[in-house]
Amino acid sequence: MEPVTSAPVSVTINGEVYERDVDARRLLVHFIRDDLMLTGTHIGCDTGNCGACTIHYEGRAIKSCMMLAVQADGASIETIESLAEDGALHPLQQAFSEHHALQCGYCTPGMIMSAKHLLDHNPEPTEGEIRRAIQGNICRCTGYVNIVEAIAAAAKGEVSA
Amino acid sequence: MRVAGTRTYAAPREQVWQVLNDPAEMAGLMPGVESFEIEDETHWKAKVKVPLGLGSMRMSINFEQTESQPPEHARLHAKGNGVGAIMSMETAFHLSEEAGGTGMQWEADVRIFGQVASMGQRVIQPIVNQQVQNVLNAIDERVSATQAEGGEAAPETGSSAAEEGVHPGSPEAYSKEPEGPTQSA
Amino acid sequence: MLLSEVAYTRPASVDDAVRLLAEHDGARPLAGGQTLINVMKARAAAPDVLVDLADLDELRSVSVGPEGGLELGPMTTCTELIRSSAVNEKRPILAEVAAQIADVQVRNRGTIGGNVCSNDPTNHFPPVLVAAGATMTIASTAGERDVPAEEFFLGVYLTACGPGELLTRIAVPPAEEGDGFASVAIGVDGTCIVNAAATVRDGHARVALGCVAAAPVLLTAAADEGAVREAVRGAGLEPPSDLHGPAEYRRRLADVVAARAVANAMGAS
Amino acid sequence: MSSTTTAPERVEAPQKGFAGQSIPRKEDRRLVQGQGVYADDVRRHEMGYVHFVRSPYAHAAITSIDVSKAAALEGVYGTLIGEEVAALTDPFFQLSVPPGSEIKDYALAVGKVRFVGDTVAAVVARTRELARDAAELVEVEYEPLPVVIDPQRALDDGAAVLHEDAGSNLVWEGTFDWGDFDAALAEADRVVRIDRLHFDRFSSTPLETSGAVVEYDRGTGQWTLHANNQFPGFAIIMMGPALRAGMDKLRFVSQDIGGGFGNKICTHPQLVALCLLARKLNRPVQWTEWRTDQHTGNSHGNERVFLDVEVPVKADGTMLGFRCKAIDDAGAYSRYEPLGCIIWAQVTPGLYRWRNVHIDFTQVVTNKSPCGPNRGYSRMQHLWFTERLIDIVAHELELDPVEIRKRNYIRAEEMPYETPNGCVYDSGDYARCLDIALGLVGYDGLEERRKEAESRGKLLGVGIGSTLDSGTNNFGQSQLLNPDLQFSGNNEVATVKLDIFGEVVVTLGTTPQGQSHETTASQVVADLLGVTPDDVQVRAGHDSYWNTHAGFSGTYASQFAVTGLGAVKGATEMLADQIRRLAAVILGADGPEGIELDGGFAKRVDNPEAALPFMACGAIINANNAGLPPELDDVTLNCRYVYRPPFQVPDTERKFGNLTLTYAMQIHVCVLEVDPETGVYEILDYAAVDDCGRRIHPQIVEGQVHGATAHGLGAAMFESFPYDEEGTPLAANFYEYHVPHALDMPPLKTDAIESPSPFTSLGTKGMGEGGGASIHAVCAALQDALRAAGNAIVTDSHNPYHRVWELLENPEASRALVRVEAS
Repeated sequence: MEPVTSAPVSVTINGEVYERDVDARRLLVHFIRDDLMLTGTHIGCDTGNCGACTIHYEGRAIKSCMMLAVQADGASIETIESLAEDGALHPLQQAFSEHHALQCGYCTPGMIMSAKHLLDHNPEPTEGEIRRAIQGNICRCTGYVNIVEAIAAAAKGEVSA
Repeated sequence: MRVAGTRTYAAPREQVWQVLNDPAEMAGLMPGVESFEIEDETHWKAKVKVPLGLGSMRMSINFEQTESQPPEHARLHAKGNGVGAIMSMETAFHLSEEAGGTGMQWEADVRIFGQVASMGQRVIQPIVNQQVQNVLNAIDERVSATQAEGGEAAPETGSSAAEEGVHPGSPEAYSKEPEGPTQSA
Repeated sequence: MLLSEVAYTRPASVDDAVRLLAEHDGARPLAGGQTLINVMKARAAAPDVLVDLADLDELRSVSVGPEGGLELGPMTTCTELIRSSAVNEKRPILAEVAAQIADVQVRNRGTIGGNVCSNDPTNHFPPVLVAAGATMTIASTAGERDVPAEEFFLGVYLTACGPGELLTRIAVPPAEEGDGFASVAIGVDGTCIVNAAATVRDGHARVALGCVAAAPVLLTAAADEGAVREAVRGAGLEPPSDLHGPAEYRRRLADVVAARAVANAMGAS
Repeated sequence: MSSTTTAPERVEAPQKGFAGQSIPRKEDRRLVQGQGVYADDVRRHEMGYVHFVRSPYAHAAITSIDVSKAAALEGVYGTLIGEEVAALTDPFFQLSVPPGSEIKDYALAVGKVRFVGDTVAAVVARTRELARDAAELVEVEYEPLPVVIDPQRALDDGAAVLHEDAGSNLVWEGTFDWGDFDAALAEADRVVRIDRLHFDRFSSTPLETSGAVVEYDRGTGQWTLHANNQFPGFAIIMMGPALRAGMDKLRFVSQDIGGGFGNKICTHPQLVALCLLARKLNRPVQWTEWRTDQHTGNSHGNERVFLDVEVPVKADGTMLGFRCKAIDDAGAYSRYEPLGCIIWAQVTPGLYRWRNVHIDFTQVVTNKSPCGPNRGYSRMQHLWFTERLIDIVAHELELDPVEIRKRNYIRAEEMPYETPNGCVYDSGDYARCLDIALGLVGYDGLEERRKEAESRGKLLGVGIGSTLDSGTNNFGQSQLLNPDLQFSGNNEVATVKLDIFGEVVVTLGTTPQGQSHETTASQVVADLLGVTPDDVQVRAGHDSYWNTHAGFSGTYASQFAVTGLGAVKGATEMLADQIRRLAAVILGADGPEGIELDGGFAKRVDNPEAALPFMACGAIINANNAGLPPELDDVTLNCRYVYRPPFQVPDTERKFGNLTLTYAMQIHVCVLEVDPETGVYEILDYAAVDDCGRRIHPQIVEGQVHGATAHGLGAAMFESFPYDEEGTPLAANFYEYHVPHALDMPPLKTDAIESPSPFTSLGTKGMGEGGGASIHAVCAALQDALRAAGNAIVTDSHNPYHRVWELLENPEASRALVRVEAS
C-alpha cells in the first residue's frame, strides 16, 4: 500500500467493532478517548512514562500513547471499561477499593490493566514481581503501598465477592 | 556551548579563503541543505534538514557576515528557527599562512532555545559536534577539490576526524586534541 | 502528544518496505515506536512517511545460526527476547538486559532493532551488541551489506543504517566465556547514567561503555579489575553533562561500571 | 495567649457507629471502572481545542506577533494575543505591597516574556492536532534579554529587571523578630553557624495535568468553567476583577480531579484566556495542559536559601532559637505569592521549644516558572530548615540526634502550646511518636547493621524527620504581609437535606482530588442522623452554583477534617433538629428532645413504636405540607451551614497571632545504604508515625501518609526543576523528571497515635500535606552515613546520586559552611 495521511480503521474494543476514518497521525489513545468516547483510559504524560493510558492490545499490556490508531487496524483491544461484568466489579477493582489502592483515581485504570496483564501471565506473583509489573505506571497519590497489597490480595482471591 | 578547533590545509590561504567565502558552494556541499539564497554581500538564507536518524529537524537559518578581513578573518552570525527550537550561532575563523599550506583556527558558540533545549540537553552537545564535523568535512572536500582543479592535488597535512575513520561524536570527536572540535558548555 | 501530519504505510514484504523507504524522502521504518512515536510527539525531528514493519514476520524470528550463534530479527520485542529459549541458552545476556529496559508495556512493544537504530546514547543494546561483536545486516534497493556492531553506531540517533535502508538481521556470535552488563541508572532500572557491557575470553575483556559519548566506546583489557579501570581511565573520555550528572561524575562512573560488567561476565563464565 | 483559640471546646467521645471506621470509599466504584469524569473527559458540541504558543526564551521583549498564517489555516476558529488581553482585562490583583504590588500579570504575556513556557498567544481549532499546527504558524519575534536565574543575585546592581513597573525584582521583604535573640546568644555556651542551606525547586506534579472546558452564555454573560482548579474561591477572586465581571458570572464545576497538591490553584491566567476565547468565538473551548507544559509553565514549589544561620546552644544541647536571612525564589510572577513569605510562620519553631527567632525574609522574582502552593506549601521549606538545624548541631557538638530532639521537643504536657509568634499548637506527643517510629525500624539493632554494611563496603545511615501539618488557615495572616488586605478567618460550607422520598443528600463546597470527602462526610452524617453511609448521598465534586460555596471554598492546606466536616456536622445537626421538631408535632411528643433518630426513623423516646420514617418527613415538608402549625414555618429540611473557625486578626505590628487552628504531625525515620564508589543509595527501611487527632477514617489517613512520604522521597532523591544559565528548564517531562515508581519506593511501616484537637468539635485535625518529613529524614540519614567517609554536611534538600558522590569526593566544601564558636 502507498503511504496515506488518513485511512479507515476497524478495531474491536471490549468485544465491540468500531469503524472510523482516522488521520495517520492520531495517537491510539486519542482515538479511544476522543473518537470513541471511551474516557476511562487516561493521559498523564507525553513521553510514554506514566502508564495512565495502558490498555491490552492483542492480549498484551501496552501504552496507547505510543501507537498510532492506524496501526491498530484489525486488532483486538481491551480497556478498563471491559473489566466489570453486569455491574459486578472485577476482583482487581474490588481489591483496589478494599485496600484503598486509589485516591484521585487517575492512574487507576492503567494501573489495573497492568495488574491484570500480570495476573493473566503469572497468577501467583511475589511482591517483587508485582512491583516490577507496575513499574511503568506512575501513581502520585499512594506511594504504591496499598496498590501492591491490593494486587497481592486479588491474586490470592482474598476479596469479598 | 562553545566548540573550537584548528586545522591545516595543503593549499594557499587565498584558496582556502575563497572556499570559505563562497557560501553558495559551501551550502551545496553541506548535507541537509534544501535551499539557499543570497540576499546581499553579507546576508544569506538557508533551509536545512538536519538528519537525525529518527527523523529530520527542519530549520530556516538566516546568516549575517559581521566581520570580513580577506584573506585572514571572518565572523558570522546565524539564527535558525525550527519547530520547538531556536538556534543562535556566533562563529569565526582565522587563517594563517603556514609552511606548505594554511592553518585555520575556528570557533563557534552555539545556543539552542525552546522545547528541544529542554528535552535534549544530554544529546545537543554531540549533535552539534556531528554537524560541525559535517561542515569541516565539506570544507575539506571543497579545498581538495579546488586543489585538484588547480592541477596538483597535494595531500592535506591536516585532516578531519572522519578521514581518520573516526565517527563523528565518538570520543575522539570530543578530544581536546587540536584536530577535533572541543567544547565547553 | 499531537503529532505533525505524517503519511503511513504497512508493507507486506521486506522488498516492499525497502522500496518504500527508497522512494520516499524522509521515510523512516516504524518498529515498536517506543522511541520514534515519542520523538514525533515533540515534533522536533519528524519523519514524513512511516513505513510500519508490523506485518514483516520474517523480521521477527529468533534462530540459531550454523556456528551456534543467534540470528535475531530486528522486530523481536524485548518481551520475546526475555522469553526466548534460544536466547536464554545461547546468549542469556540479551534476555537479562532486555528485562532492564523501561517497563513491561514498553518491552511488549519495543524491539531490539528499534533500540539499536534509534541509538539514543543511554540505550542498553548498543553497548551489549558492540561488546558481543554482533553483525548487523542492512538491506537497501542496492542489496544487503553486513556491518560490524562497532561500526554501526555513528552518533546520537545516527547509525550506519541510513535513509532508504532497513536493518534486517542482527547476528550475535556464540557466547564466549561470559557476558556481563552493569549500569548506574536513575532509580531502579531507570534511564542509564552510565552503562557498560563486557564479554570475556581467555583472560581478555571487550568492554563497551554507553552514555559517555555519542556512540558506544569499545575498549579491550586484561579481564581483571585493575586493568579494566586503567583502560577506561586511559580512554580520554569526554562524557556529556546533564542534570543527572556532570561529565566528571560520568567519567568516574565509567571505570566503576566497566569493572562491574567484567566481574559479572566472569561470574557468569 | 490568644484568648479565642485556647479555650477548648467540648470534645465529643467518638460516636458509636461509622466515624473512626475504615468503611469502603464511596468514590471508588466509579473510579476503578474508569467512570470518573476528569477535566479532559468533558465534551461539548462543536467545542474548539485551544493550544497556547509558549516562549522559548526565559526573558525577551516581544517585538511582533503575527497570527495571520495561523488564522488562515483550514479548521482554525480563532486566536488571542497579549494586546487583546491587555485591552479586555485588568492585571491580576496583587497581594504584595510595593514594589511587588506593581507587578502587572495578565492571562497572556504582554510586551515581554519572563520564563520559558510563558504563554504568548492562543489558537483555537477543530482538532487538538490542528490547534498545535496553527500554534506553530504563529510568528513571534523576540529580542532576548539578560536573564535572572540565581535568587541570590536577583537584587544585584545591574541585574536585569523582570517587571519594569515594579522597578525591582523584589516581591516582598520583611523582618520577623520574636523573643530576644541577642539575649539568647549571650545565654548560650556555643553558637553553631551555617553559611548556607538550600531547599530545591520541585513540584508534586499531579498525574492529571490542568485543563478545562469553558462555555460562555451571551444571554446572561455568564461563564461556566468545567475546570480542575482546586481552589475556585481564590480563582474567582482573581478572575472576576480581571475580567471586569461579577463573581457570580464565573461558575466553577468539577467532578473528579486527578490530584492537585496545590499545583492546581494558580490556573487563573489560562482560565481567563479561555474565558476570553469562549466569548470572542462564541463557542465552547477546551484546553488540556500537556505534561511538558505542566513542568515548564505550572506552579513549582518555592526554592529557598537560608544564609548566615546562627544557632545558640546550651552545653546540655538545649537550643535557644535561630537567626538567619531567607531568600525565597517566586519565579517570574507572584500569582499566589508573597503568601509563601508568611505561611512558614505557622510553624516558626518547628517541633521545638525555641523562643528566640529572627529572620530577615526576602522574596524575589527570577526567570523561572511561577511558584505556587505545593503540598506542604512554604512550611515544608521551613520545617526542613529546622530539622537540618537539629541534626547539624547534633553532628557538630557530637550529641545524639534522638536525645537532642527529646530535649528540645515541645512536650505533651505543654499543650496547647503558644509559639513565639502567637500560634497555638493544639495537641500532640512528639517524643512518643519518635519512640514508636524508632521501634518500627529496629533502631536499637542499627549499629550491628552498620557494621554488616561496612563489611560489604557500604555506608549505612539513619535519619529522623518530622513535619507539622498546620491546617485551617487564618487568612488574616495575609495582613502581616500587607495590612491593607481585607482577608481574615476562614470558612467552608455544607448543605444537608432530606428529599421527598427520604433521601439524605449532602452537598460540599470543597473540590476533592482524592481526599475521599464523599466517604468521610457520609460517615459524619450517618452517625448524626442514625442512618448508614449507604443511606447518605454525597454529591460528587463541586459546583459553585450549588450555593454551597463560600469565599474560601476549595480543597487545600490540610483543612477538610476541620472546615469541611465542621460544616457537614453543623448542617446535619440543623437538619436533625428540624426532623425532631417535625416528628414531635406529628407524633405528639413533648418537644424535639422527646424524639430520637434511629435507623431512618424519627421515634418517640418514650414509645419507639411511634415512629415516623424519614421518607414521611421528607414528603410532608416537600409535598404535603398543608395545615402544618406555624412553629414549623422555618423547617425546610434543607440546611446550609457555614463553618467559621474561631480566629482573631493577628497583630500586624508584632506579626503575632494564631495563624492556623490545628497541628497534625508526623515523625519519619529512614535507614539507607550508600555505595561510596558511585553515590548511589538505597532506602532499606522506612517508618512514618502520624498523629492527626481523631481519625474519621484511619485507612484514608494512612493513605495520605503514604502519599506524602512518596512525594518527599521523590524530592529528596530524584525530583527537582533545574534551569541552565539561559533559563532553560532541564526537567521538562517525566523522562528527565524521574518520579518514584513501584520499584523505587521502599516498604513503608506506619503507625499512628491520636491526640484529639481541643479546638475542633470532632477532635479532628486537618492533615495530608506532610511531605517535608521524608525529605529531611533522607538528608539526615545521608549525613549519618557519610560521617564515616569524610564527614560531609548535607546542605541541600535534593540529593541525587551525583550530589552524594560530590559530598564523598569533596566533603571539605560542605564542612567549610559550618562552624562552632564559643559564645
